[in-house]
Amino acid sequence: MVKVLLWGSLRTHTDGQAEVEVEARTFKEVLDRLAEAYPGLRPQIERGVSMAIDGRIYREAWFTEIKPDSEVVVMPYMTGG
Amino acid sequence: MALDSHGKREFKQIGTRVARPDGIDKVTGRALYGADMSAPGMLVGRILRSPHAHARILRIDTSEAEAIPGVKAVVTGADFSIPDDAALADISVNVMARTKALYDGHAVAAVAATSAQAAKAALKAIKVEYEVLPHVTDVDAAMAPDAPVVQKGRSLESVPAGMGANVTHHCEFGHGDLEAGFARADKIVERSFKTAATHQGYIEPHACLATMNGDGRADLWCCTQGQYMVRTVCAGVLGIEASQLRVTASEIGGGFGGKTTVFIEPVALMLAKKSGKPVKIVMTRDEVFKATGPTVSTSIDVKIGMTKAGRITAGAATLRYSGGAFPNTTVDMGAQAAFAAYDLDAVRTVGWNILTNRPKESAYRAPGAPQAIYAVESVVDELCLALNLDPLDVRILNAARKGTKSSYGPTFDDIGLLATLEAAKAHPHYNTPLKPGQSRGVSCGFWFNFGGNTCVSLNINTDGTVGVTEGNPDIGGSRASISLMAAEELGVPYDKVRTIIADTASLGYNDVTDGSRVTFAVGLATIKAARDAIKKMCGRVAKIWGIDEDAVEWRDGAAHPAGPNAGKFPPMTLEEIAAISFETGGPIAGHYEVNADGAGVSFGVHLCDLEVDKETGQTTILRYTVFQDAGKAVHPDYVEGQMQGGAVQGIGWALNEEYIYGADGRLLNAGFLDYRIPVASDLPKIDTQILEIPNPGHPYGVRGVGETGIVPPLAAVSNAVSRAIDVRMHELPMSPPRVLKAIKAARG
Amino acid sequence: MSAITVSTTVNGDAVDFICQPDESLLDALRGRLGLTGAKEGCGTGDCGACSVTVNGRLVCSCLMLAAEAEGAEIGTVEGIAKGNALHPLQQSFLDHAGLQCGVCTPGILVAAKALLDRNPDPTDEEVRYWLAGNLCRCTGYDKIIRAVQSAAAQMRSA
Amino acid sequence: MRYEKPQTVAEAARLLTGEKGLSRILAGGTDVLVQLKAGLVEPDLVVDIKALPGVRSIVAEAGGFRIGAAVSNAQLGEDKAVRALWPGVVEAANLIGSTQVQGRATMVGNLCNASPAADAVPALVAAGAVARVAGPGAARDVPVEKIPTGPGKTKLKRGEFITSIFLPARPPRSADAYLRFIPRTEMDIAVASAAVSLTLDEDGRIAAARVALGAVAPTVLLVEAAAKAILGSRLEDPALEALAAACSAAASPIDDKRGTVEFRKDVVGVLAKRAARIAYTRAGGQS
Repeated sequence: MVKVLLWGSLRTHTDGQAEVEVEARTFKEVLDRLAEAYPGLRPQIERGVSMAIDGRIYREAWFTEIKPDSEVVVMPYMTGG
Repeated sequence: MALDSHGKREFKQIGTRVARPDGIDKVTGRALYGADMSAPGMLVGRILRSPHAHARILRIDTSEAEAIPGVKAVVTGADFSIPDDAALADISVNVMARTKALYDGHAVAAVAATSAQAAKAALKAIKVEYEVLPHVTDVDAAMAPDAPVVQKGRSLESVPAGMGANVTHHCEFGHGDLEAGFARADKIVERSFKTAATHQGYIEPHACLATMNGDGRADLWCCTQGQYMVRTVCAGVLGIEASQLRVTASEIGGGFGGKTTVFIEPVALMLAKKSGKPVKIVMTRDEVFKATGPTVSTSIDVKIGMTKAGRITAGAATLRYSGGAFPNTTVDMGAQAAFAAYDLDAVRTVGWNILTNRPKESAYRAPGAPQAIYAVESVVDELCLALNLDPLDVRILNAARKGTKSSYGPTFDDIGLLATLEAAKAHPHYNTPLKPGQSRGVSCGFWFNFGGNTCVSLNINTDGTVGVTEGNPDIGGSRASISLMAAEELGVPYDKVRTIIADTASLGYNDVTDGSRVTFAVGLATIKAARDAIKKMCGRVAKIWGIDEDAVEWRDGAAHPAGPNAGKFPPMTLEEIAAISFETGGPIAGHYEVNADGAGVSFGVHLCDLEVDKETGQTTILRYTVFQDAGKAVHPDYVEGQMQGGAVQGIGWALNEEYIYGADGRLLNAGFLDYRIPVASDLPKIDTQILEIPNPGHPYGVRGVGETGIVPPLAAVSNAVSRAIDVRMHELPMSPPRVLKAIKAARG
Repeated sequence: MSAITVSTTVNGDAVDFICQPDESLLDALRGRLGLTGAKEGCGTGDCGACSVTVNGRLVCSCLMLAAEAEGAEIGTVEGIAKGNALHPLQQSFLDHAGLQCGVCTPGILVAAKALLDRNPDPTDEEVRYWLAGNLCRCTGYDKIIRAVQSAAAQMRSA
Repeated sequence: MRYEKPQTVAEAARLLTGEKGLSRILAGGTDVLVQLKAGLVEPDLVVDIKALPGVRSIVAEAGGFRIGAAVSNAQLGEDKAVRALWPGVVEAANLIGSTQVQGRATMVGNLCNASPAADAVPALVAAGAVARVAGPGAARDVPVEKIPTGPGKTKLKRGEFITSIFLPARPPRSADAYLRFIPRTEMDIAVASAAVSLTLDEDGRIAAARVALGAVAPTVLLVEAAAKAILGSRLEDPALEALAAACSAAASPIDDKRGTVEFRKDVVGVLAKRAARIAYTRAGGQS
């Protein structure tokens, strides 16, 4: 299980939990498990999210490995100038 | 070869100030920008725009226009279908209005004619019947429940029930116990701020040249930050296949985020399709201001608590952003970036996006961050003044550092904020006493930086020279940086390498030039492509020498036996290997494709000295210094250039730049005369100090440097002005009438 | 509208072109003569990207009718270098990174050359005010001023 | 649109009176071409007056100077004699636009464009300059302040145009100055402006003064009360304050994208004070 930190407004879809646990070993599995467990997150996940894994931000990276003790933070998909 | 041991690695070429490969073309007038390309038989394309801020389009009669001699095609919204994808659909509706004109300047029809005169006459002959609707251009007014509704049904699921129809997005970030934090504070300051929409202000207006043959094959030449983005969007909007549309990026005359989307390209393609002839569209400056992306206009509340010693105990902010008539989520980035410079136990930011009858926002250098950080840094400055604390000491005390849980969630790795603050503290600028009437402002700035999809091809030519093919338009000298990285990695002189930017048919997909990603991500891919080529060259040499590939190593531009056990062979240079490549297995090329991650965040600190004419409210910037962490400055000239250019854009934003709307919702200052970007005589020297705290995510430690520089000036200037006039300013720009009013109000 | 024939001199060479009466000199240079070095950044004289000299005087070519060029001597960015030999200003802009995107550069070079032709030893302030009509959005002007001053110093010592 | 470049005043007048549609005079073109580009005017005839005799020269006349209608402001600025006699007029003309615009723009164009914010006009009005109007009939001389009647409007009749401006001779101990307020240091239109022309007596007291204000009314204002406020003074503080107050009181500006009523009224007084000080010093006064 990895702990996944969600940003504040997503918590309305996770019964108010800021941090949820999912069984996942990769970026993609985190998103799939989140969407299954919390269908309210699905629209945001489909629009795109970034994910910070141990401080490094990934935008799309399905196979990026996640260790059980990794810090995983879901972030909005980022664009720049 | 000690790969990736940056910090220890001694660079031979990285960090030198070499001549850029496109330089001579650009100083002789030979470089071809968007409007500089022609095609035989080309038509002039022009766009008709709504004069109303908000109006239903009842009927468009183009028959008279079509009858004008020389007019070869007229298009309206009826010619375009609406793509299924919501983002594409918004772009499609933005480039050509369908049922409603959503802002002053929204395109409603377009013509292609054999001359500028005929095109102009045709625009006048198009009859559009409008039903003018109530409009709203102010972000706070638009949030009210009874505000005119810009677009119905656009709220995302993130918006709680009960909000006004213009509210399309809501977000929230942070951690810790705010109440407890504020309870620990000796002083709490809570203020509201407003910032005007500003335009990227690139000097080159959007321009393109489109052809589309009867068989559906199309070519497009345009100025853009991303030719692949243009291909994806145009193909999607026009319903054609990506392979049939080849997009070539011209030299680009500035972008700053404003050329990360399309405005005229699908229209030009549609006109080309209808007329069967090449069509060139060049925007006028007036169209650029009215119809292309400014940044968001904002309204922000900030509350910060501080102890007498200067430790921030809690910080909170509510941000209301409007990016015009279409939904966007730029506020996400503002809400995440607002407190990024601080190590906080308790922080919370709430963001809202609201529709207004303004043009669709485009990204502008660190989109969303300057406004949020301006508001936070203003309150921090007010607290420093109230508690009689040195503003740099307070920032050093509270600075985010390695191991800090950031305000947006992740824990920071190596970051350069503390080093940057300490450099500012030690700098002669900060230690020069101010003369009477002068004041000094300080602000931090932050940007995430991105990596993204990148594809690089590197060819070893038979004469020992190197060609690098990359896919990101070069806005500020990146071809030089990419060539430098290839030369460094291969161990060949810089002038043996030539980097070109491919069209969409010649190289795989690349994300747009945005998020300060090019030197980082394209650089990374170039280094990896060079290593791929090196591996192949070592393989050839291994065969020649009859030893294992592993027994060959690459050093100083040549293959060497790896250690005494590998055998005794004289080194073979790249040139020697290249010369016999046909005999040893064929051409040698390296490739790398990646969706790059690991872009290190970037921090900057700015110092600004100024004086204010208290009788007119006019601000004069006297001295300005930028401190920024570049990770590793590949080409220091262009790193400094980014720092200086960003600073000056921020100074313009702070002092004079703004979108001004009349009561009728029309833009009043759609030109460089009254949209006042800084001119040379407005400014002092902009001094720079590059810090190099290597980014662990890049082989050479590079961090993006393009965006952070625009973030600190807003507060650095505002804090200095506030200190000069002894009145806290809460609104940007601080145009002279606004400053004089504040001075007079304080006098009573 | 009937077209007008114009005989003029551009960068020392005699040229003839046909233009519309309402056509700007900039449009004629770019569209009729293929000299696309001068750029249209605004069309209203506010950005200076279209700077050329007319009879030695610095002007915005967007604010002049092509018809007015009859008998005049026009100088554009294309005429600054002599063949492949760059003018010291051009070399200095390359050496000091006085350009990023480069779209304002032709106008700035024409304007800076007009300044140094009149005043070989300007102060920084004089350079900044002379170039106030040449907008640059990339550089913050710092390296442009340094490039002009370095070229001026080099030209003085030459 | 037709483009004509007549060689004589009579030919120009004939072209202009003969045109049934809209015509425009072209000298420097820095306003006309902007209006053409924006589609604000669509003239049928443009008459380029640069080939008319005398319009490109500056000639000494009766102790003053006659400035031709096609003299560019750059050319004016290079004339040391005009600058010495009327420094305020020259600095006002030299503030218009960029170096590039200076290469083409003219004072007559600035006057005939009839913008209340025209930089040269307050200085010309304060100077008591006179415009020579040509046309179908005999040439006539008209004080500059009588030419503009409102934003974009002049008193010139059909077929009439200005061929020169005359700057008169000055008594000893005279000088003028012009200041405008703009948000940047260059490239803006004046938000408020003030020109002061004055003559001192042998004791350094102001014996004669003219104060003109720009961008604070539909036309440039010649404010007699402001001149009176400093007459007889050596620009002591009370006189300066009275000057500023008279200017602020005379101003009847509008709110627009460039400034507010309040701002313009305040700042025009500040500018008048500062311009008066400069003119006073230039005239040899010790304050």
